[in-house]
Amino acid sequence: MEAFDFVAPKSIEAAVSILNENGDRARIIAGGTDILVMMRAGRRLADVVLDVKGIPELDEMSYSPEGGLTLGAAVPCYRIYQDEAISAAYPGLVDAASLIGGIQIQGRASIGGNLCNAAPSGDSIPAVIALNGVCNVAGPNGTRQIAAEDFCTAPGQNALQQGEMLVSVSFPAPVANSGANYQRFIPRNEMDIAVAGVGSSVVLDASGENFVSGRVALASVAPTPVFSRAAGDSLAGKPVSDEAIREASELAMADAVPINDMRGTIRQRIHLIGVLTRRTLNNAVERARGG
Amino acid sequence: MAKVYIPTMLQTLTGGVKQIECQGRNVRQIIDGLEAQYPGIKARLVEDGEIRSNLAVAIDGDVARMGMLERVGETSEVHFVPAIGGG
Amino acid sequence: MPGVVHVQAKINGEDTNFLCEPRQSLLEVLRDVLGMTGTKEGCNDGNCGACTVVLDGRIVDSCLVLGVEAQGREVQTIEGMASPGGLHPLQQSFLENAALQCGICTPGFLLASRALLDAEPDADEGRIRHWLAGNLCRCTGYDKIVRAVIQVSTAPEK
Amino acid sequence: MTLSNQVLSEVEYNVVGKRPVRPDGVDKVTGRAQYGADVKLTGLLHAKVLRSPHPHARIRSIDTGKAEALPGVKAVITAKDLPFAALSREELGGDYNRLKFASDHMLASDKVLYKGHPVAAVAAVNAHVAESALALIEVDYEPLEAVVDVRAAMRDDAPLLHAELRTSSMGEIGDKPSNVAAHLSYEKGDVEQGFGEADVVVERELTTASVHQGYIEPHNSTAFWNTDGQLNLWTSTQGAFAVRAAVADVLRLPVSRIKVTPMEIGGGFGGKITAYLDAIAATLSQKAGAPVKQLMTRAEVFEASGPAPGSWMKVKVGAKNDGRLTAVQLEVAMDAGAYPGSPVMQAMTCAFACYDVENGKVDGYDVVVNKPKTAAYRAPGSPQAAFGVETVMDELCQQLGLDPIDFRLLNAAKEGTRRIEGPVARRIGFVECLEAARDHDHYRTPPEGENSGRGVAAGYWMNRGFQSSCVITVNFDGTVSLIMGSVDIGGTRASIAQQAAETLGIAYEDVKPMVVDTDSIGFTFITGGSRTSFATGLAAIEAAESVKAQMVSRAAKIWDAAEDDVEYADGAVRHKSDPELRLGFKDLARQLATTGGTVAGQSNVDPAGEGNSYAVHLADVQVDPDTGKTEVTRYTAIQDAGKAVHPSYVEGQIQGGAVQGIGWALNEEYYFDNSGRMMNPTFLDYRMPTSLDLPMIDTVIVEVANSGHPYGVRGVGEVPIVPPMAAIANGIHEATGLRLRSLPMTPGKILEEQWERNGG
Repeated sequence: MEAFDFVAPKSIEAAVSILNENGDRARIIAGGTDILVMMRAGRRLADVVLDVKGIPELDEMSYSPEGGLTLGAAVPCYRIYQDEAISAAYPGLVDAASLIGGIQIQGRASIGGNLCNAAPSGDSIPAVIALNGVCNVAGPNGTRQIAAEDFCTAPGQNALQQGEMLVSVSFPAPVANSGANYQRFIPRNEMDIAVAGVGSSVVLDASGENFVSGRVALASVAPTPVFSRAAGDSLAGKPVSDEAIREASELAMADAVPINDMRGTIRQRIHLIGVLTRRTLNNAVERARGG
Repeated sequence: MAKVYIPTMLQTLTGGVKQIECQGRNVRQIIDGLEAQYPGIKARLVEDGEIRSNLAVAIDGDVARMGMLERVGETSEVHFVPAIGGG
Repeated sequence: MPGVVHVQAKINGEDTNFLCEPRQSLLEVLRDVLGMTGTKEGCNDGNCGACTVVLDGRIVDSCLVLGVEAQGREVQTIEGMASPGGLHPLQQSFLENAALQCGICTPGFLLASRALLDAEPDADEGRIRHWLAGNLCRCTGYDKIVRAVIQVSTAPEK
Repeated sequence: MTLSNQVLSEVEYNVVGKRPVRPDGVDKVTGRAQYGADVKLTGLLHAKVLRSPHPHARIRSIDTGKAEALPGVKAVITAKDLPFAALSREELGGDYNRLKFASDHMLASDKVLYKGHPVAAVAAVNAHVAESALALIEVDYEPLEAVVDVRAAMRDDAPLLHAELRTSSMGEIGDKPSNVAAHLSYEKGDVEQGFGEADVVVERELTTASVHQGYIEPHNSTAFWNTDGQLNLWTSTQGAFAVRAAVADVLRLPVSRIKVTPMEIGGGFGGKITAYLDAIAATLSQKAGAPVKQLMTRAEVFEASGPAPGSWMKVKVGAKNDGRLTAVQLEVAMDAGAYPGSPVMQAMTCAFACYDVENGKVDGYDVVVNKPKTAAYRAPGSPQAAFGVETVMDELCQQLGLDPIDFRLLNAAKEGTRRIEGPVARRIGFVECLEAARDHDHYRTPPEGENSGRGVAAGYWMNRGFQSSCVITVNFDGTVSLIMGSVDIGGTRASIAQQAAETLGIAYEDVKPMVVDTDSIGFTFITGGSRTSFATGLAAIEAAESVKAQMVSRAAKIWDAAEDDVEYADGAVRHKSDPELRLGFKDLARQLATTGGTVAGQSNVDPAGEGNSYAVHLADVQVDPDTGKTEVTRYTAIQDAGKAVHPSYVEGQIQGGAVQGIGWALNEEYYFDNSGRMMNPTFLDYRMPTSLDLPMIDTVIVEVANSGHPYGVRGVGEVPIVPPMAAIANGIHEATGLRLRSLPMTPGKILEEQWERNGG
């Protein structure tokens, strides 16, 4: 790895100023589980590395049943699933947080880092999209919000502009009769990259028998994680049924535009999107019903 | 006399004979005996004075430790087998 | 050219000062700067767990931590696992259960196992297998490692 | 001991067969054991290797000027710095090809033959500077078409790796250059006639992918030249003497000028026999005048150390309706990687060694391709062959409606069975293994769950002897030092110390085993081939016998008795006729100082009489029909160990080998892009099993004593990797009805097979 300077700014302003000065020669380290691997392989270069874990807003996790969840961009995965209230409110997020890497990786890796890294296979991103996550961004011109589904723009690229950084991700408070689930397919049972992944969330009516709305997002089947709006929208107003879920899964499959590579083929991946959409929707429905 | 098994690939040199009795107290003498009966066979088994690197000689099932110098008993079976290493 | 940084950290309970380049990983610092070679490198990209250490109470892959990130923090390594009075029960159990062959993954497994049992003393086989999935072992097939951890766990099934 | 690990013992000993704590254990659980990467020397430089990005290319030129000028760089070398470059073709004569291959394997001279092939190396003040220097080396390549598939490489129009390589057919050399380095053939009986007599014949083609041994410790080497011209190497190897020989060969040095110290080794499985780094580190050290340490990265381990070969096979078996085999045939081609030397001959020898069949024929081809040169991997060659043979046998059983264990019992190799390549089996334990499998609770309980199935497969490894040396010295406190040259990978310090203790009749704890460097012990072959507990064990036994004889002599001196009147029994020396005269080992040891000094026993062995290993594995699998993913839900491995010296470590060998086989079966493979570049050189994408992918691996150790060893020891380390792939394939068939004929049996492949069966 080439030499670089290390700074640990204590405020967003300080961090933004360093980022603005150095452009893409400044790199942020939160959990480090992706950036250090990429820098070692020469796929990212940096003159200066910023450790943002000391910035209070990035290290903070706050939740209230009314206001929802704000997750600092550098909060490591384990803190999410160790928090009982958050685990109970966002099991769909916990699904993703508890399967990224192994326990060691979860001790460092963050949802914010996963988003910024913008890998097509990023496990937490479909979960965040399905949960209506919003990215809170700070930059030289102040702050702005970006919907999670708009955050990743290409493999390894995100919507952040020069000098901008991801501060946190906000999730609306879970509404009544809602549920979410993330599942991925990997050949092993752990420590693997998704061949395909699906995050789904649903809102049911009070009877638990009808869909009010749904959101479906996909991993590893396009240059970025995909928000399959059609799949989620197709559920609205329909009774909960295998038929409705099958139709949604077909729409999700239609939104998948994968490639053949060492991790899977086009046909396999589209097929798996169908399987996983069905499985995650069924699981989300079960959770929405309090199961 | 030792009983020598001719490898399939060398049976063209022996006119299809698969087994012969051969006199010799060690592998070298056995191979010389073979060569006397079937000229050309020695060159196929031996390189630079030793058994070819991908071959071994088995005497009664044991791979010869001493190569050309390995003792051959009066009634031994002699095979030319693949040389094997392990992992 | 960027220079070296002075870092203060607590390592195995001892206040420790060291100098390192920002690009040096915690793994490099432990092994090359501090001479603590009990922490092993297997892949240098967070996929084998051989370099597992405990950072502020959490197990991490030290190859994916910068040495400078240890500033003001607490690091525990295999060198601190046994006490002057003797081996940790997990170390003893690994020995008695033949849970190591080549031994290169052993420090990582021991630290990960201790972290698990510290947090969940009654972890069962399923939990142990899940927790240790970030540590690769190629010699044992995990059977004896999992058994060694079960033996120290207070889980009812043994 | 739980029932999940059974030992079916025939003979009990005092120390052999017990489960003591290993001597090196405390160092390994406390992090104090010194592995190769842990070596520290004053003024140590760090080396990095520049490797080819191309799978096949001609090197037009290499310019190292800028790298040499980088501050902190102390030496840069290319193939021109190796002695081969200075030797003329005439000087080398018939040795030309062999030495060119050996030298070019270390550092490529005119061509690179695989992605990762070393082309230059740098020593610098630290690894980061060395790495920066690599980027400054300018290599002008002329890329050439590459071939990585073994069958494609055999075609007449395939790109040729070596202009001078011709096929050797048992000494007959082909008339034109070829990627086929060798063709071998063995035959027994008359296969045409045998197939003619068969009621059922099954013939199938199968393939397997390249896989890696996957040891967790990357290769490493540290070199230092003393000013007197003595080269010191500290390295991670399965054989210090093998490293010494390889370095002497490439650097044209007498072996006496090289001392190799084998450090603790973090796994090998056959992959740490080849010396990849030592000659480079030595050459850099010589040029820089300072010690040089070199460590491989994980990617380098995958791309530039030896995987096990990919293979293609055609298997044909015929049987009568009653299940009796009439003929068997195998054609197998294995990729050797960039230079000749695949284990295809082992594959040929092992393929049908489980079966007693009158008519058989095996043909094998050793083929070079643009991959790293293959290295040994646990029972090299046998697992691929077993995948082919044991799945086809399963299909035969299915067609005949026979139970797979009954079928194998009917046809089992046993004492007196003549193998296809000729030799006759001595006392072997295959039938006993089959019977233990048949009677096991696992086999008598149906597999659990939906979409599940059970597979059975058998395996064979011949085991090996080869040379070993041991020295036992008696300390005055009655302990003994056991000095050996066999590197300890999986607990052999313990198993050899147990044999010494058993022979001397003393406590295991009183034996202090140590592994030493090449200057401190006689030649000892590698730790590999399942030979160490057998052959080095024999050396320890012989050294112990020598100690016993000397102890008898000392006691005779003390008692002023004739040596013939004194005997050694149960760890003591006693007078045969005077019961008053008895000295325990420790008591006598205390008197050695005053009776002529210490006693030492030394022995060198090169034993025959290795006992062959057989194994039978039972695998229960569950296949998710939606995703094609296979879970192994229950697994039992049954194996004849002859005598399990340390049953825990025998179980460990069995479990570890079985799990490597499970990885090979389901997910592990070298994945190449269209141009022949490996795409997955990380533990993330080269998917070895994790703890979460496996059940407990139950074992049954069968003990059918090997007559070639005093305690009946056979080797145990290799054969456990042989049956798993076929056992799992057969289980997948029972679960899904699909016959997978290509390894690995990934979820994607299972889905494809399902789609094909269901009409696309």
